[in-house]
Amino acid sequence: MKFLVNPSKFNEMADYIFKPVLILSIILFAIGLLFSFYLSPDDYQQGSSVRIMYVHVPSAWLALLTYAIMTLYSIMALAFRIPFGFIFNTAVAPIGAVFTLICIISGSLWGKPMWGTWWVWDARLTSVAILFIIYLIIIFMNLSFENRIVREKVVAIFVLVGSVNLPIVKFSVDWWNTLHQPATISKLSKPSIDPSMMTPLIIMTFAFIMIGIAIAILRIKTEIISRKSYLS
Amino acid sequence: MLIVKDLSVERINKKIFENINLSLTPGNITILKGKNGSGKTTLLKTMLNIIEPSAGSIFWKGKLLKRNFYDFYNHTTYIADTTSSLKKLTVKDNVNIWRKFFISNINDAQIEMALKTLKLDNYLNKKVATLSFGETKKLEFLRLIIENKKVWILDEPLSNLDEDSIELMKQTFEDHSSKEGSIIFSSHQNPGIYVTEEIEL
Amino acid sequence: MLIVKDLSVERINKKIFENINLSLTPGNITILKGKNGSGKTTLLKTMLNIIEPSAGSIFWKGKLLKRNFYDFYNHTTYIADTTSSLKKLTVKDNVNIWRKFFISNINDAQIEMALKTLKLDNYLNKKVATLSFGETKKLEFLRLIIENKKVWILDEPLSNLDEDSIELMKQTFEDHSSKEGSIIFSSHQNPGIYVTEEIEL
Amino acid sequence: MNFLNKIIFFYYREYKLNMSGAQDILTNIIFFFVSIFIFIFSIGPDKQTISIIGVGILWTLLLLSSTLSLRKFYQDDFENGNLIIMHLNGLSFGFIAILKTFSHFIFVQIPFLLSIPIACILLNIANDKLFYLFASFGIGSLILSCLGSISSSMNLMNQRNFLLGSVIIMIFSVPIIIFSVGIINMEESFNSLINILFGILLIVFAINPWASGLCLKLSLENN
Amino acid sequence: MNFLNKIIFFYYREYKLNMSGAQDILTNIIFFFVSIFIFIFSIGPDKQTISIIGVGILWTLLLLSSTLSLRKFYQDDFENGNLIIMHLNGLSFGFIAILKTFSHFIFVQIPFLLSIPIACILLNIANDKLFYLFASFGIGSLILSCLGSISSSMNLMNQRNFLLGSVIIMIFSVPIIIFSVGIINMEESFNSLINILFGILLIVFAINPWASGLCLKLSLENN
Ligand code: HEM
Ligand SMILES: Nc1ncnc2c1ncn2[C@@H]1O[C@H](COP(=O)(O)OP(=O)(O)OP(=O)(O)O)[C@@H](O)[C@H]1O
Ligand SMILES: Nc1ncnc2c1ncn2[C@@H]1O[C@H](COP(=O)(O)OP(=O)(O)OP(=O)(O)O)[C@@H](O)[C@H]1O
Ligand SMILES: [Mg+2]
Ligand SMILES: [Mg+2]
Repeated sequence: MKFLVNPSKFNEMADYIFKPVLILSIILFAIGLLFSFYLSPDDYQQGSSVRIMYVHVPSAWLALLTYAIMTLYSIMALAFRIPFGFIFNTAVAPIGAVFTLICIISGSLWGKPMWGTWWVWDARLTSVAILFIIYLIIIFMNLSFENRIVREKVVAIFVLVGSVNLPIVKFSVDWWNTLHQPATISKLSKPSIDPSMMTPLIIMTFAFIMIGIAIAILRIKTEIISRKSYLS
Repeated sequence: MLIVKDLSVERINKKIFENINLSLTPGNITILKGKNGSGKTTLLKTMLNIIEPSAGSIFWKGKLLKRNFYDFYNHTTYIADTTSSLKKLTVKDNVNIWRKFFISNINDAQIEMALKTLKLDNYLNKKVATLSFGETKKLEFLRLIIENKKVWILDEPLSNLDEDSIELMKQTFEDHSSKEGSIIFSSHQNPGIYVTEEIEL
Repeated sequence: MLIVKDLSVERINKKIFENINLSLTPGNITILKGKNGSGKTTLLKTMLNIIEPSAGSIFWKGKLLKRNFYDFYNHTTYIADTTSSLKKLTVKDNVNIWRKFFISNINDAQIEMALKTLKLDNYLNKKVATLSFGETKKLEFLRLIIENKKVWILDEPLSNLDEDSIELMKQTFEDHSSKEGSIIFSSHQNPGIYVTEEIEL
Repeated sequence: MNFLNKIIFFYYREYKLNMSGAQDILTNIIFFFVSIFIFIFSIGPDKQTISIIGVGILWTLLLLSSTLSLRKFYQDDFENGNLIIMHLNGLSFGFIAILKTFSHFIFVQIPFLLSIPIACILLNIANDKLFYLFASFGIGSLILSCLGSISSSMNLMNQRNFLLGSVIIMIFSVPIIIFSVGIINMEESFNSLINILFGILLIVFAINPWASGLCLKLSLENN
Repeated sequence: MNFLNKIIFFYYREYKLNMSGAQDILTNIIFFFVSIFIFIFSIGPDKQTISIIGVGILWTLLLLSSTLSLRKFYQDDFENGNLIIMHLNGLSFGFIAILKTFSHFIFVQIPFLLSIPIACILLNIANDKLFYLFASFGIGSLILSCLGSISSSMNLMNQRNFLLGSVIIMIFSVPIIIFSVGIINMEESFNSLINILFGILLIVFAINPWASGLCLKLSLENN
């Protein structure tokens, strides 16, 4: 598991798995799209707009997951002085931002037919919007601070502080009575969703994960190259 | 008292200078010479513990400067290559602020004298922004008298001054060194100031 | 071409200088000397029609400068005693902005040459804020080449420069004057620059 | 031709100064949205209330953004001597004022204008009001830019009475803003009202180069 | 004694500086009142709505205006070398940060606090809430000053993107604002809630000298 913290090991591993991951993600995407558009049923309440779910939910999950991993890496980088954590933060933040954006856009597209408006100020939507802004701030910090050492530390601290927002996103639907769907799929007990909808959802989720990994590999590699001068 | 040993400074992985040795002892006047960009300002700032050296060490009264810098500051006046007086305020306000800030034990008469020798006495109620370049610079030298410290670290004190003022600086320097003060200053030419050491960067 | 006649300037009812006469003709180099606060900068700014004289008049190509100043500006480069390069931007950005702003017909190779002689070629991608004092000043002189005008009005161009750079300025001045350009500059000392006229304020 | 070039490169310079990259525009926009968030958080998520005060929020933020940047308007160029250089390069002070005003409009106000549609979604402002909003905002922000130019050029003169002047100019923007806020809720008479706003714009636009130019000249002379 | 004197004269200096730039303070206050007018006019004469959202508006404006003045926080002293001089005069960077934070509080936030009573009249906020407002505003604005100090010292290392600092502060102040607005409407449990706010203040207050001081040191080193 050393490749998770060591740049050169990571490079070796990345060369090894990049192509399979890419191919897998393409295949999964093709199957997933096929399922979600043709092979899954309309919802009896929501009609065919339910198909937005197959984009919305995976992207939402990944947005959260990405941030959670960034938090872990920030802790590692700050507490255990593992520079790979800084590299990871810089490389992955834009990916998380894109997932969040997809989640928000698909959510609003879904919200128009369901709730009658693009946007309401309920706790989940608001906290996701804040998540998006946090991602953007991280990206801009990475772009604009000149002193690298300070920049990396500041960003890592910011990621840590911002992680307070994660549980708010996740549990806001349980804590407050909101418009947004409470957890139906990711409940710890038996998910209350029909298997015919579950299958494409799972496939799409894996497709998103694979795409995310592929892009992350590319970005981390460039990030490593740009720091060659002082990474051993 | 201040001893600089084998000092090297890097900035953004570029060596600015290497292995500088110098010492400031009571009564000596050191001139720092060198081309533009050779690192004079950098050296002075490193001596003030503002810039971290990449190698070498600086000692003040036998201890590492890093551990002891507030004591060093207590004995040091630094005048940078830019002026620090507040442009929006009058000369008087600036002088008052300095006097209070540095808890100076200089009395009014001495200040007046100094202003007179610097030929700034007519400008007391003028905003610093409307002084001429050289006058602003001379105003800055008032801090040498107000702070009344032993070690003077001056960055290009002589540029932009007219001959009279340079003559005045010369005397001030000699006076200070005869009172066991020590001076290090950077300059591109030396218009006849007596120096005990010359360092070429 | 530029003739200054009996010029006097007052500021807040205080006479700065009186009855100055001078002229800038092609090929001559005028040095402006005087104590700090004697009005050198004021005189140069008055010649640029930025400060109103209290008496006397300035002529450009036979006409009153007041009526004709845009034509004068077309032939004039002014470098003030402070630097005008944008500190937040890199050297390259600054050079590019100047080139475009002054619609300069200087080509890339010439600029590169100039940067090389000024020893600034290594700093192209460095922010001006991180250059040394003298380097910033030298960067400013690039405007002389970029603007490529006949009349140069320079305020204390030689202070803060090292000897090599002063030598370079000397040659540049002589070169410009041999090409029928005219120069007026203020300075506190003259390190051997050939001047045709010396004005003491 | 030469003159046109100068104008173009004036803006090239402003662009370089204002934007060391597209990120600054984006940061501007983020700032805008975060401010909206803050408003919503402090006011509460009630849809009804939000849509009532939405327009007010937008105007406040517009005002904020122009006040925020007032300090930058001429100060930097004045202090580092670039104002003189521009003038020596053949631009009259009045013309510099015009160019600077537009530069302020482009680099400070436009990013705001561009984000209005999304802001409308967030603030629950009806779509059909968008046109009215754009019209009144476009004109209003240009007015603010002009007033900003006048007041910050007055600020350059370090005499007391001019300090007061710049404050008075700020106060002057009150009736204009109040007027513009009102416009949006009166759809029937919108056209005639926006014409009045337009008239005000023409007046400040005509005064601006004259007043700012004079202040610039005087402040350079006294510096 | 010596040390106390230094502190006193630090504020003497700040006082002189701020008074000479009084137009900045005035601009802030004008911005504050103009914005209140904007809201009143955009809402119309409906007193009910105004008094509901009044507190929220006050908080948002407080926040926005403190971001307004962020640019001045350290920038001037950094550029003209006074930061170094203060340090050489025996004040550690962390301590300078504390002093500066209070100076910001005194010269930027206090004028605001003083204008709250008038704002309350305009916004129809009941008189008996004034005390709660003052208490929570006092603490809240000190928190904002601390956050402002941190972000603007970070900005010294980031000459490109001035707004980023403001955005960061605003994000951090979201919870504070939600919380403080809530406080005022819960009069029974006011005391315990204000203690929490006080706790937050202590935390940022403890972080501030450390974080700002580090940033100041590093930015001077790289200048
Ligand atoms: C812009 C608007 C929206 C945003 C920002 C948003 C955000 C999110 C997020 C972050 C999750 C993941 C939560 C988790 O992992 O527990 C999620 C899940 C979900 N969202 Fe949305 N959403 C939006 C609109 C909608 C709409 C309009 C609907 C449908 C009416 C919807 C239905 C769902 C469903 C069914 C889930 C899966 C819940 C689960 O079982 O975990 N969302 N949304
Ligand atoms: N804006 C102003 N208002 C009032 N007086 C001024 C103003 N600017 C300069 N002065 C005064 O005019 C006199 C001449 O100033 P000037 O800057 O021309 O001197 P200088 O010869 O360039 O001096 P230096 O050698 O120091 O540059 C000085 O006494 C100065 O105090
Ligand atoms: N903040 C900085 N970051 C990177 N490089 C810097 C920085 N400051 C200065 N330098 C570089 O360090 C070198 C030395 O600068 P320094 O200011 O010490 O020179 P100097 O000897 O004082 O020159 P001058 O005679 O022109 O004042 C220069 O090449 C300069 O470009
Ligand atoms: Mg230097
Ligand atoms: Mg001068």
